[in-house]
Amino acid sequence: MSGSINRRVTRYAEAIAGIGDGATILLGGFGGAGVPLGLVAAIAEAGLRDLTVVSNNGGSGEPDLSIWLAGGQVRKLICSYPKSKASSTSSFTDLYRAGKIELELVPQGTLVERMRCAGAGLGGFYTPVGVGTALAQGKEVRNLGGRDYLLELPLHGDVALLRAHQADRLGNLTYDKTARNFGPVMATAAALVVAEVDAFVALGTLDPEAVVTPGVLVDRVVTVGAPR
Amino acid sequence: MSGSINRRVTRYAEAIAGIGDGATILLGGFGGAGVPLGLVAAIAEAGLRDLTVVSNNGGSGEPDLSIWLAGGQVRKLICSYPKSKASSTSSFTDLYRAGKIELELVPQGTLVERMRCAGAGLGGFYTPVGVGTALAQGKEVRNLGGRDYLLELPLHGDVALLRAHQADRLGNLTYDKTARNFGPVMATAAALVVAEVDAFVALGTLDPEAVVTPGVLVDRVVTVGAPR
Amino acid sequence: MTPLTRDQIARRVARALPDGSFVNLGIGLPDLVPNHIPADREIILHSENGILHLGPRPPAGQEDWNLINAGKQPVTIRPGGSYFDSALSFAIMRGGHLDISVLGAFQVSGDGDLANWSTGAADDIPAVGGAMDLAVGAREIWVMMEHSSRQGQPRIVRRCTYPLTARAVVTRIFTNLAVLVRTEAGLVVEEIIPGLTLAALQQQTDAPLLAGTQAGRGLAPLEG
Amino acid sequence: MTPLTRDQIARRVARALPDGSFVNLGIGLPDLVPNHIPADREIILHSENGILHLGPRPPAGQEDWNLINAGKQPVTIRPGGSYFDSALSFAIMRGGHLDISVLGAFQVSGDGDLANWSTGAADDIPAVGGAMDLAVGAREIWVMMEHSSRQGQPRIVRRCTYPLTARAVVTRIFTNLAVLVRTEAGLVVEEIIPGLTLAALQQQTDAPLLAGTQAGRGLAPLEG
Repeated sequence: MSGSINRRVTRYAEAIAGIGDGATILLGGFGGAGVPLGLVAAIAEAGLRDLTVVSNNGGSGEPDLSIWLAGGQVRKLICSYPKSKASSTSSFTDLYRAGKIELELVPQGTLVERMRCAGAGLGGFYTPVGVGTALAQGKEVRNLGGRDYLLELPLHGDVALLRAHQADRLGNLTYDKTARNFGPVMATAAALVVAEVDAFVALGTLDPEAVVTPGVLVDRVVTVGAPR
Repeated sequence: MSGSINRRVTRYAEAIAGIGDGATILLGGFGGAGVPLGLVAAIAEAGLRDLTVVSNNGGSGEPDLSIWLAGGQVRKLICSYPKSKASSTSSFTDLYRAGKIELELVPQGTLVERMRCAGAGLGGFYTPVGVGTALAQGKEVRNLGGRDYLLELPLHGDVALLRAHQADRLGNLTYDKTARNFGPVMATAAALVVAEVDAFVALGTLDPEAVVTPGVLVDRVVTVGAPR
Repeated sequence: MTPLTRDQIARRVARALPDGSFVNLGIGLPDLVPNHIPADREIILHSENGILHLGPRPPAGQEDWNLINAGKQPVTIRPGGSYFDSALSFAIMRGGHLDISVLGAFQVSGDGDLANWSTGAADDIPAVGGAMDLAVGAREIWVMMEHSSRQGQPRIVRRCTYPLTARAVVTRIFTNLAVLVRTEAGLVVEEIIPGLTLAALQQQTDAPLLAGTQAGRGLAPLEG
Repeated sequence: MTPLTRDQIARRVARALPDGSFVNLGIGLPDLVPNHIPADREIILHSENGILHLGPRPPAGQEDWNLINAGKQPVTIRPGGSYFDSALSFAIMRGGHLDISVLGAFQVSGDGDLANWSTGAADDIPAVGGAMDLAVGAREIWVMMEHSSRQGQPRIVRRCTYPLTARAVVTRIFTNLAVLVRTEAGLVVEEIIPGLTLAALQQQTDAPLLAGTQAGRGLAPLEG
């Protein structure tokens, strides 16, 4: 073995290289846990525009998705919970009320399952969630086995930006506590998968039983605090 | 905390109590890895009849599913690979050629995904696997996003019988290497989930990051070598 | 005749949780339940963001912001807890693996319809989070809420006027005035605060009520 | 004019695997590939039963029967390997996350249809395993097989007569006589064993062949 595979990049600029205007970005995290803040900052600095962002939350006023919103970088948000306690003053609220951003509101479990569907090479699935509600509008309702379900379609990203705990050069990832959340599924659902990690470790350090995201799903790894 | 929850049972008879004739049993394992041989023996000894068994393999001549087949306990097998090297002499082959057993042949990835679908409370999913083949017969074909898919429906069990590595009294499970295979998904897809484990450990021993099957999914745990 | 306080409602709910049950507590009023779980009962709490067996908030200064609950507040994990990703977390919720989901609500109908995610106001920022997932799948869906709105409008209604979260899901309602169970026959009042008559309760309730006694069940005093 | 041996076909396939690629090897002929991977190349092998970065069979007596491959044979795991459940394993296969899936076959059509799971014989025990999943999803589907059947029948055909595994999936075929690539225009012969003419190869092939030279590619000698 030559050890020719190396997912590690040393600068944030390298980590986001090739991501263009108009990209669909799957952004990891639930609340403040699992958001790759360094990658978020790099995308803000790169000034990318016209982004479609898939994120469970809509930004909290911290230097998270909020800075893309404030910078006018986001055309459309696909999200389960765009509100935050800072809502009344948040960029999302302003943009939304001004009709300057498109919102696709998706129940959280449907959001993650649509990404899993994409990552698993499936064409769609039927869920009971949302039947008979305003979020069923425009969706196929189908009775299967005596129960009504909505047809939901896969949600692919051009890029996934994730926060993980440890990584090795093959791209294997572990996560830290509830910062795991959307990471493992988003890693399956995007053409380019970039993880920001606490620590880069030597090959063989990670227990094969405890690897959560196998390296086959990961393209680039950057360590928190790497230079721009 | 009183410590009132205890998934552990001390005898195999207790582990399979309440499983009746005609049950649909999800049986873990791929080849010889992950098959709960003690539970298999207990079901054989109990003489249950008319079983529908969901298993990736059809028995190898070892004291696995083969003994249920030989005992005439199985009415129907839902399976991806019923053949084995011992096929020419296996119980399944004899029963199948004699028309004494029903076979539902399912591609392996569809088999596991149908159980996941059941366990996740979904109503069905579209897969590209099997389109245009003999295994698509009788299935709905649907074009979604320019590609053809088959509609596949959830596969529930009355019981799942699994082999795991370690367990605690809440029913949390870890697995050993490739013996993991179908276990984590089968644990989501049955009304009663029973795991046979190498070791029962004190609460707090298992790393919360490394638990593969959370205890909420597990009803009973029996240790390998427990008395009948 | 004293309506229960919010903490007393939480105490009543906590007493109703069976020993050994796996429970998801929604945000809002259900947040108060953990403080009241009897010491001799083992209840395993689940949170949608991927954790089982949550413990209480850690002491100030010991918060770990990678260890939070669905309300984004720091929590702890108890021995025997586990972490998992959002896909498995929602499979646990939607797949019927939790015993009980306890939710706050704006309105509940006599048919068990639930409205708890949107006021429907024009300037409301729509946000559903896991509300619709939580309302579908657990073996029992319990609601805890004030019996009437701040404006004095009944919250237990014939038909929800707020946007629905899910249809025909709620099995039990705990308010500051009563405990109600949904049955085939309709909403049955099982407990009522001492001094309040069923007739007076009905006046504050839009959906028709049956007394526990009518349904062959007792009508017990509600105690917090 | 000497057809390649089975090991030589495996060696040709192994040389074609790009450095750093993630590959699933089917059972049968593809089993031989790992023995021939050049030492300076890092190829990560996946097996459907839930493992990445398989290593070789352990020495006799050191087998761990919980550490097996899709062929149910004992293997080892290399540093940087991982275990996962069948759901994720098949998501990796079906979701397009593997670079290459290398499969044995009974027949391949000029349109890339694959038949490799059943002879269709009446007394055959039907068994599909992961064959249909493996044939769908990887970025490239390669087939390695003898050019003709033991009975001398062409295996590269206009239309498969054996039951199909998947339609229009095969991108490259390695046989004991040639290497073929499926293009928009048809099957292009890229390499042929020295001494065999394209005309002679066509005689042993039911599907029409194009020379690499016709398609603007070179027609190179096939070396094992």
